[in-house]
Order: sequence, then structure tokens, then C-alpha cells
Amino acid sequence: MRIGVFICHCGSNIAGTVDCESVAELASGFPEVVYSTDSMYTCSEPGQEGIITAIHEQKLDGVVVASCTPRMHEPTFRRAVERAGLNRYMFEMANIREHVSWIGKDKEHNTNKAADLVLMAVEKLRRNRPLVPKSFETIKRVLVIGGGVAGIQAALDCADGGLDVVMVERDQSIGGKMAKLDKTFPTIDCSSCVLGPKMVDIAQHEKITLHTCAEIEAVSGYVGNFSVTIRRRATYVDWTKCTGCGVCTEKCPSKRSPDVFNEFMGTTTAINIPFPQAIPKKAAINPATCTMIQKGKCGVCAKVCPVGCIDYEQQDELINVDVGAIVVATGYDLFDWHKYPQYGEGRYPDVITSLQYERLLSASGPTGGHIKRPSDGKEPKNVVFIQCVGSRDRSVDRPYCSGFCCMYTAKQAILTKDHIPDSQSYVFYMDIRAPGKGYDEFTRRAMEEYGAQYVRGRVAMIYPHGEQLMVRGADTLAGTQVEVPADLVVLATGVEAAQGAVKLGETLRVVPDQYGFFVESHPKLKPVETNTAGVYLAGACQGPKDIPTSVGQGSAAAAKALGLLSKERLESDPAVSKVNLSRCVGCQKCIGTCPFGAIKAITDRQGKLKAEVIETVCQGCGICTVTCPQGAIQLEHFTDNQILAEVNALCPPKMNASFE
Amino acid sequence: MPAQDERELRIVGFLCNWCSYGGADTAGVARFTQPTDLRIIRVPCSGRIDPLFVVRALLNGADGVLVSGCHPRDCHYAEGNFYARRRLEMLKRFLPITGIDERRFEYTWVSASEGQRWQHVVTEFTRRIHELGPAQSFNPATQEEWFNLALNEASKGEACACHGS
Amino acid sequence: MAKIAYYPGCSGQSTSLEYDLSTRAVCRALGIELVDIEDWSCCGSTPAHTVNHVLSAALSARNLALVEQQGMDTVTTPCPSCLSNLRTAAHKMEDASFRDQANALLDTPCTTKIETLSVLQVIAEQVDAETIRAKVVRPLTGLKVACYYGCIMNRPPALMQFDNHENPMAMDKLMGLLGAEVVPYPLKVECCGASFGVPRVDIVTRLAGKLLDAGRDLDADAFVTACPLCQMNLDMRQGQINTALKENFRIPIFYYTQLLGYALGIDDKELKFNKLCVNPRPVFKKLSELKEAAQAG
Amino acid sequence: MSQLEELKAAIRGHLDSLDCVIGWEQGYDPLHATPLFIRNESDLERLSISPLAVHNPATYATGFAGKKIGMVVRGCHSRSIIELLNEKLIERENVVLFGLCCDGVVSQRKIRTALPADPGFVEAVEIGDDALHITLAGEKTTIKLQDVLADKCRICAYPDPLLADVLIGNKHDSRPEETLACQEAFEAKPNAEKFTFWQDTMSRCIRCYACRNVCPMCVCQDYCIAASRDPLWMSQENSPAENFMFQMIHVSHLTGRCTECGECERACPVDIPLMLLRRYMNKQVQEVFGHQAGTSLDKTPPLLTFQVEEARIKERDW
Repeated sequence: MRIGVFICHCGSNIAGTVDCESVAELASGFPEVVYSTDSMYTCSEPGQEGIITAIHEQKLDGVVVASCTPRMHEPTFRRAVERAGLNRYMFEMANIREHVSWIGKDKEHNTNKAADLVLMAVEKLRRNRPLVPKSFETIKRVLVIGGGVAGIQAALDCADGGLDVVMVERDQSIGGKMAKLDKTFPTIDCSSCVLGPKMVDIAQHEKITLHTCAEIEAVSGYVGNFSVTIRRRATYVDWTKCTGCGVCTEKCPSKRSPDVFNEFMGTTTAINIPFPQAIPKKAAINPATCTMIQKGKCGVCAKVCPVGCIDYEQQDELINVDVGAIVVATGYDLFDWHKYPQYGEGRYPDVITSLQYERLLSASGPTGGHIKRPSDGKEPKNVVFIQCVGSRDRSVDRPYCSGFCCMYTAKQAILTKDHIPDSQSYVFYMDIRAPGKGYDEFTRRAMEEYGAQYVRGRVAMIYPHGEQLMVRGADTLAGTQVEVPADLVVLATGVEAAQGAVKLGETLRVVPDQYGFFVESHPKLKPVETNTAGVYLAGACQGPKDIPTSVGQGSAAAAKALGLLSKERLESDPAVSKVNLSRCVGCQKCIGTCPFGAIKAITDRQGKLKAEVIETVCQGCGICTVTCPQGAIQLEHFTDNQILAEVNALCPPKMNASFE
Repeated sequence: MPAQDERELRIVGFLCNWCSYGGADTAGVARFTQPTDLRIIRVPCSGRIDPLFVVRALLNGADGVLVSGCHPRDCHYAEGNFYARRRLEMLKRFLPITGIDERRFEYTWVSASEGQRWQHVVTEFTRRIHELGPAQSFNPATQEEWFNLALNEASKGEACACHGS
Repeated sequence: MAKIAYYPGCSGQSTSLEYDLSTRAVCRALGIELVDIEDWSCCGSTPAHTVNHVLSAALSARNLALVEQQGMDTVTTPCPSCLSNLRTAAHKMEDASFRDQANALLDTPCTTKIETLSVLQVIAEQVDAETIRAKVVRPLTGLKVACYYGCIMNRPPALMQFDNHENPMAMDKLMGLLGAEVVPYPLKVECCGASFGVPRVDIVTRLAGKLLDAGRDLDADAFVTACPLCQMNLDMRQGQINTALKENFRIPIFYYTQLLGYALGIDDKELKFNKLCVNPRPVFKKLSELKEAAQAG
Repeated sequence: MSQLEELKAAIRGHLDSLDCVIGWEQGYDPLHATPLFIRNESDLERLSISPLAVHNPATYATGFAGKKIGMVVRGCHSRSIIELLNEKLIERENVVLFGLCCDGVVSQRKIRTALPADPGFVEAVEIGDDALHITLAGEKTTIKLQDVLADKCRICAYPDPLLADVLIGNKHDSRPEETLACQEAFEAKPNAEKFTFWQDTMSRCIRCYACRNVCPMCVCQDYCIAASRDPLWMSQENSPAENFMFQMIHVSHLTGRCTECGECERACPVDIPLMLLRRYMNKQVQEVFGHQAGTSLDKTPPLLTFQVEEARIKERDW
């Protein structure tokens, strides 16, 4: 090889504590180094030109630059050597700034260390080989998992951008948590008026295919070419015929089905359309409470249905679809507040969650928008709100802030006053977190204009006192204990990862954090990407988020998907694992340890089992290389030989003197 | 600045690209002073680190080997450090039977944001290695020693009590 | 039934003599053999640990060491305060350096971990429900009782490891077995004012008054308690409470062992109903009236 | 019927459906056994199952890939088979296991020491219930079996095959010695002594690879990284460090997979006590993962899987 070495001064950043000239001089004696120099700013335009000129003039076939961290300028220099006609992988970097000049002032030691690092880079480079990325076609279709507001936004943006969209929703209707809300902060505008039109757009957009009552069964493939299996649960209603007329729901005699949409604040019929604005507006039978399905008697809905769409024999259906990108928008679920013994563990019917309260406030809710407490249907006068129920509490393993409870509690206090002018709201809070646009002003309005009494402290106990509940807590500002008689207690229940998120994460190879929220690629710079290429996150599945942020993230995820699939072909990073077929004994251990399913078993011409890497799926971690005892599968650019060369450069083996 | 005395020792570091290498960069950007003995080999993931790399370095005469990866659960590749943790723990536990001081090898987790922690890890590990002093070479250093070794072994009978009885 | 060491506690020798005696009688009837700790001493109660944790632990550990010497590994006590001290001492002495400090104060060091259980826990966990039901000869059918556990019976939960600390049910279940109608008493684990009885009677009357008030709201005929101090504050001070709050409470306050003993048919003399300040006779009158009515009907 | 006859009958019943059955026969002299590959009735007559029959037939199992074979296995051999099955290196339907409840096998090294002179060729060996009567140069020496029992048998916890299609002999219920004194003594030595010991010992290694070739778990066939140029893990130089590197490769690749059959140590021509390394590693695996290779089916070797929370790995918090 003919290797060129370029030592960068980085102004005085490196040259201040490293003798760059001597490093360059030492490097000229390293194996296969034919050219060695130092320059002021190697990454600058003249610096890069210097490299290109040297490659041409010295006929270099490999370049080492000793400068800053490769995490900074490796792509820059790779492009430079590529401009000079070299393969970009025939380039190595030695980090003599962050790892040398900036962390010590002893020039002699620094100079030695810099020279060692250059030697390591040279020794590795001697074992590099040109690598060429593979390109492949992409499927111009996006899968959106979850039909809440984040998923809806992502789906509409993708579809408007010209991509086909497949939306999968676990519930019977899209709309998610937002569809259950009465009004939204800080504008107090009607939730369904904002969301409704977008839901209709989903149903009507020609590029969007919607599957509700459906979940992801399996995902295989890789960025640009995922293959997805969707399981659609039996609804016992043929939706191609159902018009959503609702006659069946009026006539169904089994009226004791749990009303999921209304957060169990009442019951509904076994055949049901969850709410008037449901999309799709189709009926579905709850098999657990349908007497026809359970006992074989009834059949009323089939008799009254004008289009004959009832099918008690319907089975689950598996749908296969190929997509190029996936947007995960599975949202959140509420913390199970029954874990707190001090709130009565469910013994008191008038202790409800904030989402249940939304249903009581909603005109389409079980009480028609009149606030009636569950125990006796009376209108409450004193309403106590307790914040941080399952948020910021290590004792229940929920140390994080759920983010939007402060805001919706203020909103609910305001709405309570609107509904019942002679009511009084009390809010037990820890801190008020209102960092959005117009948010703090909003909480102030709740206190100042609507007279909500904010008490800073935790609630220690709720106990019945006559027809009321007594709420005892601390007022930490007054330094005293307070007891507030309440007709209704609303718990600002915290947010936790949606049920099944961890399992879905396994299917998608997206890692959940310890609370089940999906981990983004970078907390600041890649907030909607995941470490699995082609899978993006939107909304609360990544962490608690309010509506504007969820919508923003939905659009961001859509932009990422659109950007990805706007290219005709994608290139894969060639620094992936490669099997030396002659060394592979087909033990398949690598297949088992690969976190990405990027290795498959094949049979060679002699009928022997071998491993094969799917280059576009491999992410280049190298777990397989360590797994393989024969060293038959090697991670390109980080092969055993390359790493061993670095080790041997640092610690030369002591040979038997007589052999030297 | 070497850790304690003027003489540098040979410490090899294997760092994953995503977390610990970034952590070392962060420490550099923040100008956190560190001993100079350590030389870092960048690998994509701690799951790429074959315990045999560590063995190779130690048998080649490294005075210390430090491995650092992403904190468990934070692996860029989801699972690499989980495999690494098992492999490296077994190596560390195995070293005592070889007579190589297991304190010469350490593995830990440093994230890309933990510049200060990286400084602490490097400083402490380097201090430890200096306390242990230069490692004894597995191969004899001089011609004479090679010769003596050959003589020793020729004069020896059974190697272990297991085989005597 | 296995033998178990018994630590009566100081109250059991005086203000709550009836608790001690009824406990012994009930255990005998249920086949629990209590073995008194010989030469037991005060557990340190509330004053000791406010002064010195090591000394406080040593006071309790002395008793634990005696249990160990008598060749047993479990001790039971009716008093929640003693229970708290004994369990705290045993827990703290799991730390070696603390144990050495405490043992240095003792002639007989405590070396093994002695488990302390409340008598209530022993009955709840070691006697099965059917056995108790079968032994009931004077059922409490129709009697409305409020079970009041007091604040330290199950707290701190990590130390006590028994029942729900916010909504304990052990006494409720036990009274239910005897046929009583247990009202859903919400203030089961409230503070009665405890040892403020001497320095700040006003606090006790306010807090204990609230307890009685909640019981009256639920139409309770009687309270059952498991703590000598709670019982004293509710029973002996009921007159003071009435004066201070301008109330007219007349609610008998039993130890749960007394009502249990009654139901099991133990002689009233052993149960010492005559030690109670608020006359319990209306309760027994109601019971006999209900019984007659049932027989007539 | 003797155990041998019982075994022969069992093998005879399967012979038609199998490519071959691996057992043992007498080797170059009556003191030494050698593996026997039984393909027909006449081969079967040479079958021997005396305590001299030590070789682990599992070593050959992967070489018969795709063929259906039988193997006569002792307890430790069955562990190797189970491990190979768990790693899907052989298929259950392709092996028929004739299990022997094993009373232990001999160590030729110990016999060599116990005999008055270098054995050379032994004329006759008579195997009694608890002793060997060896005729050497016309003279008869009696050695108690207990005295020449292989170390692995002294501490064997699984004398009876853990997996067998046919089981011959009586099951054991006695507990063996739990540890070997010499193993413990070596482990307790200071680092410097252990270091020098391996330096000296490794200078003796001739890198013949017998330990590797005889290892039932060494399945890399001709592709061992100790003898390849790509990847180039080690040079061919004969130095203590390179020789030890080879042993470390072997240990590393056996982590959580070694079934302690002792073949490596038995095969070593220069008496390197390799089992010191194996037993120590196995102990660590047992402590950390609660795993003993080849003791139950459907267990993944611990280094090929992980737990998100490792109960017994302390995260080093510095």
C-alpha cells in the first residue's frame, strides 16, 4: 500500500500541546507510509485540497488524518478522499484532539500518544478494503400504527405527500384519547370539533387504507422493504355492508357491556358503535357479552339489520402488507391509580380519573354533559382535583412527570365552574408545570378568574364523611394539614406506556425504556427516529406529550418517512457483517444472537447449512462476529484482523529472541 | 501527564462508538484533564468486543485493559452490551486462575454525555494500574530466560498434584 | 399449635390488664400456647427512641435475647407499640455494626433474628377461619362494630409486613367470623392523639372525638381496638371528649380479644369487661334482645 | 445376562437402522481401549465397556452429520450429547443413545505411576470388581480401581446418562466428592505462582491440538481460529504466550459449553492439567448463570443469550 498521513494542528487546539511536526516525522517511518505531513486546518478547503493533491501526486491508496474525533469530521474526509478517486473506506482517523491535546498538557507524553494513535490508524488502514454500498428499491407505502391524533396527523401528511398509507388501530374507532376529551387547553375549544374533520379525512383519503380492531402480528424485512402481518379481530359484522345506521344498537337486549369509550362510566350494548363521530362508523359485537355468541340465543341484531351484515361466525383475519416505512403512534394508557391505598383503592365510587371526568363533562358522554357524580347522580358542589397521581412518584416506580396533567386539571377546574357556577374546585398540586405557549396564563385564569383553590401539597387520605368524601392533605405553603370536604374527587392520573408497547417494540425491534416508552435515536437531534432505520415515532408512545406536541411529532415523523421514500433507491452502509462461506460450519449461533434478524440460514450447493447476512438489514454492531467461534462472519471495517492489528500496534508481542 | 510517576504504562481501551467514545469526546471538549497512558480503540459496539481481544492485549504485555460501552438498556444496537456484559464478566472472573491480576482488566458503562464520569473512570483505572505496576511479561524477555524456562520444564515431572496420585 | 413466646408489655400489667388477660384466655381457647418471657423488661416504648436509637434497640433486644435463650425464634405481643419497638430493634440489628453497639450494652447479646408478630397476626395467619367459626358459641349476630386499628399497628408497612397499612382488614374479618356486622369504618388507621393524653388533652379530645363521630355516623354499637393507648383514649377519655366537644357519646370500646373471648364462650370474669369505663352492658343487652327476637321469629 | 451382553443385544436390535454405533474395543494392548465403530454383527463382538473404555463418543457425533448413528454413552458423554443437541449441532432423531450407568473410568496417567515400571506393552489385564490385575513382563501387579479412577470420575455428579434411549446398569444414588483438593489448592495460590506455573507449563505445550481435536464441543472442524491466517489471531511461534493464547481461545469458546468430559486433559501428550482451567470456568458459569452445560435439554448456552437485569452480575459502579 501507499499510505499518506496528515497531522492537523487545528490552529493551536492540537499544536498547542502536541508536537505535530514530530508526529508527522515519526509517522513517515510507519509501515507502508510513503507521505507524511502536517497542516494548520486539515478540514479546511485548502487542507482537503492538500489531501487530494497528495493522493494524486503520491499515488496514495490510503489516507490517515490525525485531527479531531471521527464523530465530527470522518464524513468530511471520506468525501474528500472520494473526490480524489479513493474508496471512502480507505481512510482512517486518529483522534488526537479530544483524546490527546485537550485532556493533558505534557507535550512529550501527548506527542508520543499521538504517534501511537497514528500508528494504530495506519495498521488498521493496512487491513482496510474498499467497500461499496448496495442500493435497493423502496416500497412507497407507510404503515401508521395507532389512530390517535399523532397517527392521524402522520397518516394525513404522508398521504398528502403522495405515499400510500396503511393505518392500523387497535380500538374500534380511530381518534384515540383525544376523541374522549371534552375541551382542550389552553383555548377551551371543543376536542371533537378539532379532531372530527381530520378523522373524516382519514376515512375519505384515497391513499389511506384503514384497519381498526386490528393489531400488528409480525414485522420482517428492513428499511424500505418491510413486510407486515396485521391481525384484524372478528367484529361479527360485515363492515363492507354495515352502514352504521345504529338500529342494531337500539334493539340489542344485552345492555350491560362495559363502555370502554366512556371509561366504564356506565354500560352499553353488546353490539355497539362507540360514539357518534366514530370512524369508521360501523357496529361491532363484544363477544364476551353477546348472548348469541355466548349462549346461542338471541340474534336480535341479525333480525333487525336492514342490510344483513351480522355474521356470528366471523373469524380473525390476517392481512399482509408491504411497506417502506413505519410510523409508531401507539400513544399511552393511564396509570392504575388503585395502587395508591390512600385514595381508597376503588372503594369510593366518587373518586374518578381525569379521563372519566372528561366523559362526564362531554355533551356526548354518559350524562349528556351534566356533571353527575357516580354514586348518587347528584351534582357535585365541591370538586377536589389531585394532581400527580402516578407521576413524579418513585414509590410507584413512576418518577417522571406526565407533562400535561397540570394543564388539563386547570381546564377541568374552569369547565367545572362553567357547568356549575356555584361550585368550588380545589387542586392539590406539587408544582405547576405550564411551559407551553399561553399555558401559564391559562392556569392563572383557573385560579384568578375561576376561583379554583390551589393547595400545594400531597393528599394523605380520602375517607367518607356522610355523603361526602373528606380529603385530607398537607398545605406545604401554609405548613398545615387541611381537610376539604368533597362531593367528587378527580385524580389527575399519570401517563404510562400503552399496554402491549413492550411486545410491539420487540416485533418492531424498537427498544422501550424502563417504563415502556420507545427510545428515540437521539434525545435532541433525532427525536422521531429510532435505532431501527425506517421506523419512526410520533406522539406519546415516546414519552408523555400534549396534543400540539403530538401533532408536531406526527408531522415530523411523516416528513422523515416522506424524505426516506422520496429517493428512488436507498443505499445501505457497507460496513456490515459478511460471511466467509468456506469457514462457516452452519452452527447458526450468529442467527440467534443477531438483534436485527439480519442473518438467515441458507443451504449451499453441497446441501450444507450456511449463514448469510441480509446486508440491508444488518446494522453493523458486530455481535455476530464475536459469537462465531470460527471467525467466519466478520464485520466489515471492524474485522478481527483490523482490531487485532490495532492491539498489536499498541502492544507488540514479545517474540522469542532467537527467532528474530 | 501520566497518573503518578513519569513513566507511562500501556493501557488499552476498547470503546463503543455510540456512548463511551462519545463520552471520551465530551470529556475532551470539556477539557477534563486525564492521564495519558490510555490509548483508545474504537469499535461500533461493546458487543463487538471479543474477550479474546482483551486476552491478546494482556498476553502481548498490556499493563491494563479498559472496556467501556453504553449503559445497559441504552445500547445503540439494542442488545450488544447485554451480550458484552456476560462475555466480559466471565473473562474477568476467569482471569484469577491464569495468574493474571484481574484488576488489570475492567469493564464499565459510560454514556456520551458523561464526560466527567469518563474522566473519573480513566483517572481511577490508570491510578489502579500504576499501583499494580508494569505487568510481568508472559513470554521471557531475554534469551537467557528463554533458555532457563526450557531447562526448568525439562527437569519437571508431573505438573500438577492431580496427576501424581 | 406451636409454642410461641409471649411479651405482655407494661400496659398489660396496668391500664390494659383486660387486654392481657383476654389475650391469654383467647389464645388458650384457640390452642395457641403462649410462653411468657422470663424476666422481661420494658421495650422502651416511645421515650427511648427519641433519645437514643442504640439504647432503644438494646432495651428491646434484651427481650429478644431472652426469647433466644428460651429456645424460641418467634415472639408475640398484643401491644402495637411493643410490636413496633421489637420489630424495629430486630431490623436494625441486622446491620452488623449497629448490632455490635447494641449488644455491647447487654449482658446477654442477641445474636439471631427473632421474629415478632402481633397477637392479631398470629390469630389471623395461624388459626384458620373455620376453626374459629366452629368454636363460636355466643355469636355477635346483629352487632354493629367499628374496627379501629390505630396508627402504628401496620406502619411503617415495610417493617410490619402485615395487612394493608391504609385499609387493614384483619380485625374486620375476625369480627365478621364471629357474626358481627362490621361497618366500613373509614378512620381505621387514624391517630387518636396517642401520648398527648397528658400534655395536650385538647388534641386528644379533638382527634379521638373525630374517631367516635365517624363511628356514630355509621351507627356502630361499639368499637373494637387492638391498642392499649387507643382504647384508653377512646374509652377512659370519652367523658372528657363529651365535655370538650359538647357531645354525648356512649360508645363502648372493646379490645378485639374481649369480644372474641365473649363469642368463644369464655367466662366474662376472665375478659374483665368491668375494667371498661364506658358501660358495655347495652351491647350485651342488644345481643340478647336480638337473639330472643331471632328465636321468637 | 451381563451388562455387556445386555448392551450387545440392545445394539444388535438397532444395527440395521443405523449407519454405525460407536463404542470401544481393546486397543494396541490389553491396557488400552480404542473407539470401535460397529457396522455389523462381527464388529459387535469386539465391544468392550470396561473402565479402560474412556473415549467420549460425542467427539465423533458432528462428523456423522446427516447420518443416523448410535453411541454408547456414559454420564459425562451424555452431557456432551445434550449440549450438542441444545446447540442444534446434531439432531435427536439421528442419534440412538445406549446409556451406561458408569462406575468411573481409569486414568492411564495414574496407572502409569502406579505400575512398578514403564508399562510399554502390557501382556494381560484382568478386570476385577474393584481392582485391575495387570501382567507386565511376566509379573502381575494389582491396582485398586479406586486408586486410579480419573479425577473427573471422583467428582462426577452425573454418573448415569442424562439422556438415553436404552439404559444399561443400575442407577447410582451415592454422592461423589464435591471438589478436588488439588484444584482448590491451585486456585488458592497467589497470582504470581499461578502465573509462573502457566508460563512454565505453556513452554511445554507443543501445540499438537490434541486437546482441541478430542474435544466434543470443538465443532469448528478445520476452521479453528488458532490455525487460520484470516482471521489472524495468533502466530505459529512456539512461545508460552502464543501457546497460552491458544488455550485461552479454547477456554473462551467453551464458556458455558464445557461438559467436563476431561478428554482434553487425557489427550494431552505433555500432561498439561487443562481441567484446572475448565473446572474453574465452569464454576464461574455456575455461579453467575446457574448453568451447567449439558445437564438439561433446551437450554441455550449462557453467552448466546442474556437477561436485561442480570441477577448475579454486579454492575461495577465507578
